[in-house]
Amino acid sequence: MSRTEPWQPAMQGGTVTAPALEKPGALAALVRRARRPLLVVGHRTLVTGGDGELAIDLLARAALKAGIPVAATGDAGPALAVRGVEPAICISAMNLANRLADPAWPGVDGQGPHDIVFVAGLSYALEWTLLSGLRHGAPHLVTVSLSPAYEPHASFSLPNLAWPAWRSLIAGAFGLEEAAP
Amino acid sequence: MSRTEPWQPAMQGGTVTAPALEKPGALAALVRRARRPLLVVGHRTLVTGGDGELAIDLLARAALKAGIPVAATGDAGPALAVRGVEPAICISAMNLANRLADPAWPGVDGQGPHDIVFVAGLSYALEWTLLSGLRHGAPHLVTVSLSPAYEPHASFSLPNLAWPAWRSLIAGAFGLEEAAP
Amino acid sequence: MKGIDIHIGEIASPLGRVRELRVGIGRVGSGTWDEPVGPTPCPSPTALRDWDRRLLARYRPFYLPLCDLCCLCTYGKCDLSGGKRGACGITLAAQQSRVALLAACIGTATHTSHARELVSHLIDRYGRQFPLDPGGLAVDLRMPIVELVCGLRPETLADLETVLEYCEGQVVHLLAATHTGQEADPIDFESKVLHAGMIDHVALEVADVAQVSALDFPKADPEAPLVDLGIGAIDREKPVVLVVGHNVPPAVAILDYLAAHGLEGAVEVTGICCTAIDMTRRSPSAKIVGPISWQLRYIRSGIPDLLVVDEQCVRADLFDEARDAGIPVIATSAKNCIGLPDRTKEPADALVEALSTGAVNGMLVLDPEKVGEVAVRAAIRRRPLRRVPPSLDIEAIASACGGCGRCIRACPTEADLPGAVQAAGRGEIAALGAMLASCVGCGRCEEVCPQGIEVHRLMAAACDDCEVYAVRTGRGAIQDVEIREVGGPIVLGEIPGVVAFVGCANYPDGGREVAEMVTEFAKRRFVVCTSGCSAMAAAMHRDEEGLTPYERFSGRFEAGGVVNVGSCVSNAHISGAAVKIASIFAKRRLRGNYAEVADYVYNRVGAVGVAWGAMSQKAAAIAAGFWRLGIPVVVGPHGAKYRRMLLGRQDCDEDWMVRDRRTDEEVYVGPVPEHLFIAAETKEEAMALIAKLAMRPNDTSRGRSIKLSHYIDLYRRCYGRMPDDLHRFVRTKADLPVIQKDELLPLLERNGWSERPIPDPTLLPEEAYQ
Amino acid sequence: MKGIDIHIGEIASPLGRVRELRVGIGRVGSGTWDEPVGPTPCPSPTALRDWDRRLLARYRPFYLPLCDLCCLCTYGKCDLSGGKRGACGITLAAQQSRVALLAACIGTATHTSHARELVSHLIDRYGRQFPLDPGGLAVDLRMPIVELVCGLRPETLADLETVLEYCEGQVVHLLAATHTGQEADPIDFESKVLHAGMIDHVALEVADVAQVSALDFPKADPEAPLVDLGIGAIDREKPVVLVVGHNVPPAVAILDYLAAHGLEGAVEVTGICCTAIDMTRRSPSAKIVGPISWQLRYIRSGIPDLLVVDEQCVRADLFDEARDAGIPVIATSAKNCIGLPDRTKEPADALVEALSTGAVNGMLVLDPEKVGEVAVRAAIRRRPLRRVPPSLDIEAIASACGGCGRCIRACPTEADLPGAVQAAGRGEIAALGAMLASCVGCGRCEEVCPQGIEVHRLMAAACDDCEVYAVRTGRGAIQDVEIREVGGPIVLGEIPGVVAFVGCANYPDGGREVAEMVTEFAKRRFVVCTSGCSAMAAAMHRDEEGLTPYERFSGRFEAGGVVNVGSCVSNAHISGAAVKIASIFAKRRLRGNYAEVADYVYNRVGAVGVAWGAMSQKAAAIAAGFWRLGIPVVVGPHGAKYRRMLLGRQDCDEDWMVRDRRTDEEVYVGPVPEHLFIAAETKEEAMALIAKLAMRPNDTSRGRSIKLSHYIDLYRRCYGRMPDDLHRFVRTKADLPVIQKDELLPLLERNGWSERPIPDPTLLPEEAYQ
Ligand code: SF4
Ligand code: SF4
Ligand code: SF4
Ligand code: SF4
Ligand code: SF4
Ligand code: SF4
Ligand code: SF4
Ligand code: SF4
Repeated sequence: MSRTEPWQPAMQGGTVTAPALEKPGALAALVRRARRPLLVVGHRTLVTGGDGELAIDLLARAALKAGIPVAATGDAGPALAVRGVEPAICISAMNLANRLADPAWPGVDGQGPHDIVFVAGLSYALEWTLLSGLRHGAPHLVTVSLSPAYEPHASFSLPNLAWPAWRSLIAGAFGLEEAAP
Repeated sequence: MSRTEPWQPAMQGGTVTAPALEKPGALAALVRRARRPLLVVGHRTLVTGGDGELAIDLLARAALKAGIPVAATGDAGPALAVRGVEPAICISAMNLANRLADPAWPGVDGQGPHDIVFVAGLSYALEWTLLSGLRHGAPHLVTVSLSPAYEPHASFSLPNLAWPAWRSLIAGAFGLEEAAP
Repeated sequence: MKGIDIHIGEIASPLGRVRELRVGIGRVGSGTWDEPVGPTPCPSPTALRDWDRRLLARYRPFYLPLCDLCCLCTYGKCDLSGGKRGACGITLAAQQSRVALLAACIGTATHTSHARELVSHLIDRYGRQFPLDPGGLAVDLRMPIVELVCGLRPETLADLETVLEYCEGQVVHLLAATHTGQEADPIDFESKVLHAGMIDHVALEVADVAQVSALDFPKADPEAPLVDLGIGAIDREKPVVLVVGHNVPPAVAILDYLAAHGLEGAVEVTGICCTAIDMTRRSPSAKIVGPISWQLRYIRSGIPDLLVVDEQCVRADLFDEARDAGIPVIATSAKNCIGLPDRTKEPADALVEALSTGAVNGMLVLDPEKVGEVAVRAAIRRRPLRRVPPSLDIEAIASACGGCGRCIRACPTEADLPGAVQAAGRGEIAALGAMLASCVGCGRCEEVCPQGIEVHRLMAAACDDCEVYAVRTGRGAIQDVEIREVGGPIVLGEIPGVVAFVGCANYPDGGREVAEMVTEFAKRRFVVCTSGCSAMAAAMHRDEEGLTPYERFSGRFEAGGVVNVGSCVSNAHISGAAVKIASIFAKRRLRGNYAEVADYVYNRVGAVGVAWGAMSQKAAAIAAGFWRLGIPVVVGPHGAKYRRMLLGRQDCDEDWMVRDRRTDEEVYVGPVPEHLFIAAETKEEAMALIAKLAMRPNDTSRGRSIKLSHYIDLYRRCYGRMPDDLHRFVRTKADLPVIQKDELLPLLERNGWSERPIPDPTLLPEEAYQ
Repeated sequence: MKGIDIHIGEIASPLGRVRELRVGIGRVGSGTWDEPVGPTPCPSPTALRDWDRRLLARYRPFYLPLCDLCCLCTYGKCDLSGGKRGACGITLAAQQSRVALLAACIGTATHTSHARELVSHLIDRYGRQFPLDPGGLAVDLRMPIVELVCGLRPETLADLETVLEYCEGQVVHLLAATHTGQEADPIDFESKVLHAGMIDHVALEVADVAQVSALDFPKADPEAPLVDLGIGAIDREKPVVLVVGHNVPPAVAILDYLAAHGLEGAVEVTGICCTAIDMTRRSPSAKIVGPISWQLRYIRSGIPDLLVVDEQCVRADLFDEARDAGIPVIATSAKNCIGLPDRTKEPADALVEALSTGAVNGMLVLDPEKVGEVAVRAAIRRRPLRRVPPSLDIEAIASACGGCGRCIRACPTEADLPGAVQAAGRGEIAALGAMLASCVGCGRCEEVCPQGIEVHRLMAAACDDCEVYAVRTGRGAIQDVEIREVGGPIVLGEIPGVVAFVGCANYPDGGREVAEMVTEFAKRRFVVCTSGCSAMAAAMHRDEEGLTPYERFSGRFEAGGVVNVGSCVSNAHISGAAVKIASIFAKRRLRGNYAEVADYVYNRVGAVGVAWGAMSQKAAAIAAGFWRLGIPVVVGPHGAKYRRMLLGRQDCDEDWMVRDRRTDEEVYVGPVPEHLFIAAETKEEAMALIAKLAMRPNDTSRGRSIKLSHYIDLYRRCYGRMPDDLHRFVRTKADLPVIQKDELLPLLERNGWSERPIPDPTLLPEEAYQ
């Protein structure tokens, strides 16, 4: 599997494809650059994982560490809450994306429009279409796919990654201490 | 311009794309490997060029040097003839491609099916569709685009190249002495 | 009126004979009907544009391009990304709407063509003057959608031809708008999508009323029989015929041939997809195998002795699969000839001989009656030759898996196939078998495996699916009396909503989720409707007592009923029920009065469509027909691939103003319903959405408080907290669920909530009212 | 028959009034006609499947996928490359055919919808009983295609509605077959494509006969007037109206309003695309600007004071461009509402006011008569306000070009734009201006330029296009007497062929090539037909004496004639002429006798269609209509984007056997015609192909020798040598061109040639003959 072909190879169709964030540093730079970031966490963060750890565990810690407000979609909300992250909003992904496409939408906390949106854990096809919608409908927004599956429609995407590589990339980018959970 | 995006960026749509022949040696290896090669020369070899030299000049010399039979399409036939290459066949490109797609077709000289087809000088869209047709309809065939425009549907393609780079790649691959014409 | 056909029949005219006959009579109904015609009988594509634009101003398309490119004409491909226009000047947004229109046209054409073939066939068999009777004495308003849209009240099969001519003309107009260089505006494209959807429901109603009437299906019968569903229900000792598709005449001919020849019980007639449902409406002895996703596994099982395919949702490789399994095929539809020789005109004996000796693998027979005879006789002769497929050494095959992951990356449901296959390779095959439940049977995993492992086949082999479920067969229309009983409670909001689970089987996690949602909402005393593949999926679920929803809940259109209307074409009875509420309960005139009635349904009837596995262009058209009536539709995550959502912005107060007909003032009513078309990520999210989308401006406080309590409850189950938008749905304190009032009031006040009136709501200007 | 409408009018019935009226009468023609009906009146999609499969066994599809993917349903995207099947089981080949069918359906729907709107409008204006009269006394066989396909002989406008109902029903059936899970076989898809094409020509004939009859266009008139073409022909001092599109009623209303108010000559009425041609058929004072490719440059010129758009081939950004140029727009078609407010029902005064004061940029007016008045009055009032666009500093703008090459990589014609722009930046602007001639005006270069250079605008500014050309306006049908005169020479091969240059403007090198080909074949005494954009392109070329082809050659359907039949819908007269040869010259029965007549045309009438710039789905449908009649079509290189060719294998002798009706034996006839659909790379190659494809098995030796001499000549011009396939075309020595006999015989003998008989050829079995 190439690291930067769509994770579902048939999900092609763009002339512009996301640069892959191969190194933690590149992702960390985006996190630093964000003035009004948002992290969207979907239900598949509850099924992706390894060695007794789930993607949502890492992402919750990342959100806390970086101080990024979180939007929970699907049924990720309660799982975030038990990990100490109270979602700024619980909302269906499409509804959220539609608001994000409005450059005047004041964001999940009403503090002003978001500039960077990190997305993880929707099903692949849903994340793909949502990022396509934002690419076309929200040119003012930088989108970053944090799922372990390459998303061509994002502004930036992680490459296709197996769990250990994904784990270490996220941990490295957000500076999470490497203590096993 | 990326060297390996379709020369017309919109002409996408394949899940498999041609490896680019970046070095003369890679092309030369394909030429060597061919048992029943065919070189297809289209009309745009008469308009592509630089410094008073045309693509057809080089390709004619290449065909002679490598001893590859030539199919002339469009109106390339007479121009090849004056360059000392008597085309094995003059035929419209689509008609030729349709025959190539038949694994039993005995080739331009009746000596048996071709195994590798080098193609150059159709208009981009025509070459693109023809190579797509061969990719799907002639899986037994290796196709190589020698046009200076990257063709994703070929088995192998030259990258997008400006004239001087194209010239030196062809000259290098076919071992053409570098005397200016 | 009878005089006319004779009169015309006598005239020497240049028209062809058959056509002339159809024509002379097809145009007219008999009897008188003096309801005045509304403003838009047989509306053109622009006649309801104003209504559409009002809806679409609230529910703006959010585009989700599947492709930056357009490849519709030879100027292309054009790259429309980054705001670029194509060579014809089109934008990406318009292009997405255009493709949506194309899909809606294909869907509507499919139903219209289906209806046309059905009506022609039934006229051939039963005569032009055969009366329409979808519900006996229980149904006076026979074709609410046709009456609403066309302003016609058909009485005979022949009258339906007039309706279909209208539909055909409209589809052609709409399709023409997708041509390069026609419509430029995305919202105008969307308006045409809505028009296509409206026409689609007309065609659906024509098709189902025709077949219910002529083929004697259950007529609006809440007690339609329970029938068997599942491979386990099949007596494999008998000869087995399998019918796949949607257009029931060949299947009916099979059943009729059996009956006429005393062979009932001697041959198992089994079906997949809507034909399966419809043939159990003809005869409860027919067996439903399952929805569309069962094609591969059932054919590969080798059980069917003969395969009859009609049209729609038929796998394109069915013939190849059947041939490989040693099963001869009869294709029966002009729309799916599969390259087979047309042997319609040959004698039945020759066809039976050819099929049963294996002289041919298949043939095309375009005469349903002949199919009926040939299929039965050939299946009986094939039975002794049935080839039981060799049992697979699952462990050995699976052990070749290298774990490359190509299968999961090709799988629409993103199932963890590599893990399951590798486990099976180690001898643990149960997990692999269990995955079949969430498999849509598409076969893509097999296409990509570099080891040549037929993953789906392996899953099927690992799973012993001998379960038998009970499903209530399609009852058809809703009775007028049922409408009279529930119309008030629905419009007042006291029944918390009507939820219809419709459409195909592109599920994110198998039919299980549909079954669970059906049960959940029935328990909550919504009126639950089902149709098509969803009706079948809903049956594949048992409660603690081992009952399927159809056994547990009543088949009445009532609070807590689970109402299987029938096959996909029966969906018209769901939209029809909403329209009938406007007519029977609220006495609105239907005839050619679309906008007023849609405005009524939109503001007052808390109906929600759920197409959890929506796959097809037909599903797109059906959904659009609901949208134009103001009925929101929720789809599963794959529904995002329809390329755009129609989403409201609850946070924009100005979007939610309506005119109060009592005061003629513009008043805020809150975001009800909040969206017209939305994909949900998970079942839990869908349920919270459904409960919310069932709210309507017209809800009484009692009704709203009931709806809110369901919403709050399902929202909390999904999100683990209180909804943050309650203040938008609560008009007065009386709207609050009593037991939660103390908890909720502070929440509202924190959001600056204040009381507001409950209006007599309309989106339309006064002059639009009849 | 007249009695019927009254009778029905009196009946109280549930049908809507307007519809009822249409219906009661629309079904019947008057008069008697006793030709027996052939085997396939109003054929279903499968009725001619056997004929199609015979054709397609010779001309097998060679697929050229534009995409490995299918994205038609939510199972997708599916990757069909490498032999993989989609989630519905479809193969890539079937998918390509399916998309081809989709395109053909869109094209046929567009013409059918166009015909329907035209007929409805003309009935409104001229009455149901208005007689059809496409050619006065010169035309007895008024609608050969309708007679052939439908078995009907319409006499009034109302009769055409019956024909259109048939077309609409067929389009809907065919479109339904594109739904997921319908047809599985590529050849069956292709057969449906041919059916769509046949229906398309029916719709074309209906549309053109209706408008010729009711709007008093030239009636089969070889002397149809020469009219002006070119921006230079426009008197810019006058108010200028521009009409863009295909559906002529608004344009006619404009001309009629001018005439009724004594304003002829006071307002310039100019047009682009087919409406332009059709309005000069109404009034030779109207001016044709040019084909589809002229939209951007003409609007940007600021010359038009008002823009009226109808439907088809209208740029989607026309409204934006017009607004930017200060030109108000009236949209007139339900198919292209452009998001504009519908002001149809407001009084004309208000509309004139709104448009001429600039209060609005545009509006939708769905009443052609009102458009006629409003457009004229508003244009007159706008004239003083015309905004001449500022002249561009070409050099300064062009000098910003960085030579990045994005423009050429976006340009469909692959024009060397960077070189030309950079030269212009150095002050050499001529080259840039000259490129306009080969520019299709798509604007894609402008969309991609990172410097924001509007390349097309710059080209237009660099080119002073004040030329005026003469084009013969559309004459309509071919007279019976013309057919009588040329029928024999064509069927015997003594006229070397009929070549029709049809369709759109997606040219590889501008219209120039079409013009040159027209001249070449007219000089060679082929019968040359033109239509649509190609008819306009053909005019933009002068010979040494400064004459355009229309000035130089006669307008008769004769050897060496250049026959502009009219707009795109007039293409039916070209296929109609082929059919009329079978009827008038060969006395074959037409009525409902498609296969026999197509077999006749295929084997005997040396006609070739050339759609050098074929762009649209309409063009795809038109081509398919020719194919089903056995008439091959050559397209330019972009035509490969139609996704498949239909190619013969001249090297496979077994493919070229026909039955000799005299002996009932299978005989070899050589590859005539060799292909049914092929894209040529260059004009020279196309000409050699055209000459070759004009050969037919039935050619007499004299005819064949004439045809061979043209083929040899054009082949040598292109390829610089003798054709290598002459032995396949020479049956006897008498077939050889006399003066080349000595040169050619040795060539033949080298190929093992021997003499063979000239049969009475047919592809059909005996029983297919009437
Ligand atoms: S329809 Fe328009 S956008 Fe699509 S390929 Fe044609 S020109 Fe391009
Ligand atoms: S057949 Fe089942 S497991 Fe295989 S790809 Fe399709 S849905 Fe997934
Ligand atoms: S594609 Fe085949 S080899 Fe690869 S993981 Fe799936 S089953 Fe195993
Ligand atoms: S629209 Fe579909 S078929 Fe066309 S290029 Fe895109 S993915 Fe391929
Ligand atoms: S129509 Fe078939 S091939 Fe196309 S996306 Fe749907 S399932 Fe895949
Ligand atoms: S407008 Fe003309 S020059 Fe520009 S891309 Fe189109 S064809 Fe080429
Ligand atoms: S795209 Fe613009 S900058 Fe680039 S070569 Fe063309 S005109 Fe010059
Ligand atoms: S010829 Fe083609 S481009 Fe021209 S007007 Fe007709 S359909 Fe349009």
